Amino acid sequence: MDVRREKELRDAEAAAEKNILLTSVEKFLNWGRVHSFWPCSFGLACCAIEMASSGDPRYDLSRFGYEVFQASPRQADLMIVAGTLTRKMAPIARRIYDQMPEPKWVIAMGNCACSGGPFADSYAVVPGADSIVPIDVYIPGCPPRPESLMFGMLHLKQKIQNPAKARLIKHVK
Amino acid sequence: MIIDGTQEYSVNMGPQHPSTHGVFRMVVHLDGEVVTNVEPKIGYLHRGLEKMAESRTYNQFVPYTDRLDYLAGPHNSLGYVQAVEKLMGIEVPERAEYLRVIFAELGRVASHLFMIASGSLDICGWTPWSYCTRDRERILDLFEMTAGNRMTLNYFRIGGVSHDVPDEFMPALKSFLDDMPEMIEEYYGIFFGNEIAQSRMKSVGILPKELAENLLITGANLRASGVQYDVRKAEPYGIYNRFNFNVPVLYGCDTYDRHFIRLLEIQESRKILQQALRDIPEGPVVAKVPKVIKPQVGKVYHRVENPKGEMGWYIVSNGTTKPARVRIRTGAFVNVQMLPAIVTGWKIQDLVTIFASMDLVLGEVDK
Amino acid sequence: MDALNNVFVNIAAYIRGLFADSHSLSADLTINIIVFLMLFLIMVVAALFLSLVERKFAHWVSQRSGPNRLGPHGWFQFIADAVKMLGKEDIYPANVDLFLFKIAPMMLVGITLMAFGVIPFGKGMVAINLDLGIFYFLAVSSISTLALLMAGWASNNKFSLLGGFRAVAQMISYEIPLLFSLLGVIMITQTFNLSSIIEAQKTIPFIFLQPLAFLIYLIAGIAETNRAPFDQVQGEQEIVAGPFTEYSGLRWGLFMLAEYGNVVATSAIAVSMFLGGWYGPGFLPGWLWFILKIWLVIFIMMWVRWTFVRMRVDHLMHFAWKILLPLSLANIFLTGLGIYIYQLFIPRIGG
Amino acid sequence: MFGNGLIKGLRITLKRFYGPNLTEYYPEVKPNLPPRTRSSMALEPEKCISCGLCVNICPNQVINLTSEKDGNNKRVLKTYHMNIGRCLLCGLCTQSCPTGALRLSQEFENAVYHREELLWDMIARSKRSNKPSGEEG
Repeated sequence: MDVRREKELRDAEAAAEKNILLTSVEKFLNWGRVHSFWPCSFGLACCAIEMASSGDPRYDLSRFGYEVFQASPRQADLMIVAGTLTRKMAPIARRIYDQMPEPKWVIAMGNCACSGGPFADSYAVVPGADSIVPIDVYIPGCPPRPESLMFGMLHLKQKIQNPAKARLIKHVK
Repeated sequence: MIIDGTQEYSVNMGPQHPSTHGVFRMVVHLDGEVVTNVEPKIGYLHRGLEKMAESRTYNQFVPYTDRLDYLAGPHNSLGYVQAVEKLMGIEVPERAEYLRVIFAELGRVASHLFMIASGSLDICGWTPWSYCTRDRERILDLFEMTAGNRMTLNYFRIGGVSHDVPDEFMPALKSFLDDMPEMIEEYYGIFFGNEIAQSRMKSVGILPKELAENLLITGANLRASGVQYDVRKAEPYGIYNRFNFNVPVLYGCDTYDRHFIRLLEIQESRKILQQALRDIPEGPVVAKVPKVIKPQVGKVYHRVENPKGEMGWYIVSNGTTKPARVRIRTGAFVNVQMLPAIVTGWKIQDLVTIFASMDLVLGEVDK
Repeated sequence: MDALNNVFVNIAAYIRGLFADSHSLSADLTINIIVFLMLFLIMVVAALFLSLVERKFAHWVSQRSGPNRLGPHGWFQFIADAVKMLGKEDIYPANVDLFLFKIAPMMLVGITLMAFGVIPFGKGMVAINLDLGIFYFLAVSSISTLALLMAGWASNNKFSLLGGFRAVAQMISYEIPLLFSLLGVIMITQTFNLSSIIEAQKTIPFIFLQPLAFLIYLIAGIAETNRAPFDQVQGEQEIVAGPFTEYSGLRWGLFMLAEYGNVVATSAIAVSMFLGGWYGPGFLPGWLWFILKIWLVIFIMMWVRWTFVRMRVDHLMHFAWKILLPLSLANIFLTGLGIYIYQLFIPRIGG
Repeated sequence: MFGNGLIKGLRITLKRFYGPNLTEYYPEVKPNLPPRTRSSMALEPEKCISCGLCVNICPNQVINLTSEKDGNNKRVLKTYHMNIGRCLLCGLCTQSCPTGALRLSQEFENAVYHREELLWDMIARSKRSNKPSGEEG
């Protein structure tokens, strides 16, 4: 399936759940989800080092409960595409995404993952991970600071708690 | 294949695996827990950097060099800008030379700290990892206050450096150097001196001297195998011949020594940094260079001692503003080939420590 | 203080009193169901809480603050984790052995819960007062090896299978020094009943009589619960997550639950065998002393966990068979000698 | 003696256990970034003379500007777009800027929900901000 279409469908699905009877159950589950994103330890390049730095004593991602990096994608909720996604790596990234259980989210960390970044015109690099996996939050930067990553994760938290908001921003623009 | 009634099987480790430090892939052939063979597969981070250099001017390529070995950005740029300066015959001001040495050595310390950190993490030492990254942050602070970024500095320019350091840099560096012995004591206490860690690493993954020389291993991995070879001493570049420092050598050839020599090198870097701090003169930080860098037709090879090994820059100029060909000889890429040579017969757990001790950065391996 | 001390015992007696015949089948059944639910609750809450304590401890050791968003100082973080896990998709990969794959986590939790049955949390506060209590505990907890092997085999993943094999090798090896280290205490008290063993420690906890045995028990116990430096089974850096690699969502949560439940059970046994169970200075009720002592043992376990690095598989085996086993045998011999000398002298002094 | 190292390690961790924690509480306490930090870009359109030096020096074709000539035959900036998703944040453009119109800023909270938002209209961004420096937010 086309990844853009996939992302739109996922966003619409998240927004539509507001109308259903189970809304308060969903809200409760979402409360749990937004307070414990467990990222898949999936680092590609420079940004992976900043991702690791965000767990160190100074920045301490764990204050939000987001620090439990899981080695197996089966136990992860969040994939942080941190670094340059090359053409050789792209199928593997997609497979890791497929292996993760629903509900799952993707953050593109760094310009390489957002849209190719410095290597956008290289023959070997996928210009933007959103042609491989549907991305929820883009964090520009080269590499983004650990605080930027935290801001991105808090941004994702807002999106999950209020899925309509993310769509709204797009339509207003 | 049947060996003594047991069957070999192969396991795929990577590209997404917690201990491959990025996107390295190994096809591991196992007999029970014992590794019989390893096939390294690289190229998952191949970004075509050498080709990209051909479509960028000499100045524009400088920021890209930081992304090669992203743990020690400054030293890559140092090799590149010195190669271009060699090609054009540019003299760099004194102060800029000292600043280059300071940043290159800080980058080396940061890289080695991260190597020790990830090496301990690979045998489940979370706490040493935290302590090493905690101290690495102080170096990144120094980088950020001067160059403006934590890892990808883009600080060196052809003919000097981009800015002079801010006023608070020198005191901060000095206090960092003063705290360093205490830090090293702590790493030793929690990681290197720990008997369990020693039993994990000592006499594991022996890389004999002859093999290391034959495989063209460079950098700290070679020095841990008993060869006293360092480009900073063998063919001093920049102003490295002015500093008084030793090249640490260990003769154990094992994983422990490959980790431990990094700790010794941090101490040597401290010596260099102290001398640089003492001797640094005032003055301009960038030489008069033409606005458009346009070297004459020719080629140049320049090598530097990157934290990961010997890094060589081969630049061919055809007289235009863009290089005709750039070839990068990276230490990590050559060091990959020692993995299958030394891992046979060890357990899958040792494979992880041996891999960590090689200190690969995939940005440098795949370019 | 007595009322506080016996509050749970009195509640049980009161419930029994509601029935016409306080020892009828229906009364026993009701009590048993309540006790089962209580134990289950204790295990779930303790395990969930422990998972957070583990994280907090890791952060304090590495000079961080740890989770601090939910509740006071982040102490409600584990609720969010549990809620999240409830809402996760449950994946069965293709080609798994579905029956074993599904049953393995439940089996592990069940076993852990069974082990909780004989732990005396206070005077008279034991679910099943077995005469062979400690024997039962060891027998039951050794079945967990099977559950891990089942999970490893059923996942149809090479990393899982390796983890399962490691589990078998490690847990069976460490079972033996674990068992032998407890024998010294049993020789002194001449009973397998955990409550009687605690009663015997009224004057002096056995840690002072059997320091070596306590050390061996602690080491073997850490190994039995698969914690660092003996966490070969799910050595994250080598074999991804060991037998749990393919599990997702709640099933994986059950594994974690059982793991932490096992930690609590192992430390509870350490407390009852060596640290004097519910005995302590009188200003706190006995069951609180018991819980505090459990936390003390858990603290030691975590301290070790976050300081040391993982041992190698073969060193682990050497350590069990060549060091711990001879030491525990020597301990048994010394205990026997001590008892013999004591019995030689006691009639003359006391008589 | 065997075990010395183990005990020393335990001592270090216990010391750190009771030691202070070093965490910077980010969302509550904003980090104090040095003025040279390169986290995003800011433009002051009034200062820009549309010389195009930044466009030329950029290694990765991030900047796209158009200008038109006004009555005095002076070039006036019309649009200024930065494809921040391609940016290296190397700072070469700001160094080349003769008037200091383009600046690096310390604004690091740049995460967005849609890729289209990574194409920054620098003039609109500078208008939206009420700070004189042109930083957003």
